[in-house]
Amino acid sequence: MITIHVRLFAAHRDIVGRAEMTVQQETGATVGAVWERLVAEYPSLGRYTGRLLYAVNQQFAEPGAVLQDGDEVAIIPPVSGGARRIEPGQVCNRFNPL
Amino acid sequence: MITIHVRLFAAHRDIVGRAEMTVQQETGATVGAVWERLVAEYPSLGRYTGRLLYAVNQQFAEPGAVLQDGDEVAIIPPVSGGARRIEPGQVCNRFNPL
Amino acid sequence: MQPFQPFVITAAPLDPAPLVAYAQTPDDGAVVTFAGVARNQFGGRSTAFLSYEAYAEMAVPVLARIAEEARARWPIGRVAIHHRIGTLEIGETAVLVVVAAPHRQEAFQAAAYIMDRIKEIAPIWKKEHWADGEAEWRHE
Amino acid sequence: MQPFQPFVITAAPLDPAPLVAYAQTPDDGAVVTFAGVARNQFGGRSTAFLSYEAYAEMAVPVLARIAEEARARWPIGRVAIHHRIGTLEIGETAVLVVVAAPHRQEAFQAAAYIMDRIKEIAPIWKKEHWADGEAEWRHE
Repeated sequence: MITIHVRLFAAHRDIVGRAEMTVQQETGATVGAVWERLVAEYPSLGRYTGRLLYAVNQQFAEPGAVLQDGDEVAIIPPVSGGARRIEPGQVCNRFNPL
Repeated sequence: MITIHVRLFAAHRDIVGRAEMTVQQETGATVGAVWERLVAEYPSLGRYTGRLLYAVNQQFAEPGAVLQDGDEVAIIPPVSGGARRIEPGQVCNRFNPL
Repeated sequence: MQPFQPFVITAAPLDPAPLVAYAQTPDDGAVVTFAGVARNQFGGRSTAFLSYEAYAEMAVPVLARIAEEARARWPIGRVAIHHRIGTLEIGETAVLVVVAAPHRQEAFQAAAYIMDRIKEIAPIWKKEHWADGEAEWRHE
Repeated sequence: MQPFQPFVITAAPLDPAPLVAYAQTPDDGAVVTFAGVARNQFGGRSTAFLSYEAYAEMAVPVLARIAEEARARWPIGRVAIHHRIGTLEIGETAVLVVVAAPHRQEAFQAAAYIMDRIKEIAPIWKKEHWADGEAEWRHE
């Protein structure tokens, strides 16, 4: 088992009632598994599935990223928004390489 | 005959050596005729032909505009420039109607 | 005195002057300053005030990364981005983006791009507190 | 005190703060400020300083007209444009354009458009004084 520190923000924190929590996961657990566990416990988080970004130790991470003992996982709900207009030909992938 | 007040700016003023002048023109003379007369007198103005804007009494005017006695004609050399990029589909007519 | 920090998350009111002073160098012919401010309504519904929250340990490096993305795309100079958190009254500035560049087209494009990217990936959230007393996170 | 003038040709140094204070209203979520500044070189040739001259009686109404063109094209709020004339040292601001709008995309587009139009039709001319002692009007 590994110990994972979870950070929650904005509406997620309101739903869960906590900004931080520590969870035990199976060795080899992924970021996505942490999210699934949260949704199982707090079903009203479910509507955010597919609209999230994740970070491990303050770096963006894919849901399939494998966690290490002691990692900090941040669940990043859709950010503050504002009408965004996608221009023709505009690059709109979320993770542009530098 | 009509009396026209001519205003000159920037390089034109340097060429002519004066910022203002008063000229007599035939009744019915156009803005373009004032310019042609200036070029005849100061041939080094000629390279600006076709790259100018004109104003009569502080309003933009076409070269064919007919002058009235006492009008102020301003010869407006190409303005201060800076690299301009025309985007596809961009409106770039110089006299946009409001 | 602490040196100027180009990428900041702060609860203090924002002032563009030090960002412009930092960003502009003698090579620059253009400085674009974008201020995102708390407005009085959204979608016709009146807003009383806004509050912003950030994952600050991550948001600061994300702002720096977004500036680097812009610098990799356009020939621009220095960039500064300050984002406020906490409670904002109507008219107060939530975010300042300053881009200096030799030429204006690139400064405009980079500033607009940086704002788009902040809205996409910076871990900063806005809560709208409506005039009728309700409140909601704007990612709802 | 004289009321704030949104469209000005002046020999005095420019400060963006009063333009922003004028332009921003509670309806606005975005304020874009463009500063065109004297840079140290053009095309690789060193610049010592710049001088600007205007046909001021006409330039002020032309700036107002350009702002109206932008307001006819995009849903924006107030616009202020101040242009300096006379001698400018490197780093000094030649022109300030401030556009406030409910949303940022329109504020950026309108500010860029206004600068393009100023360069096209505003009767204001720039003379480059090169470091080698020569000088030339930039429309040469």
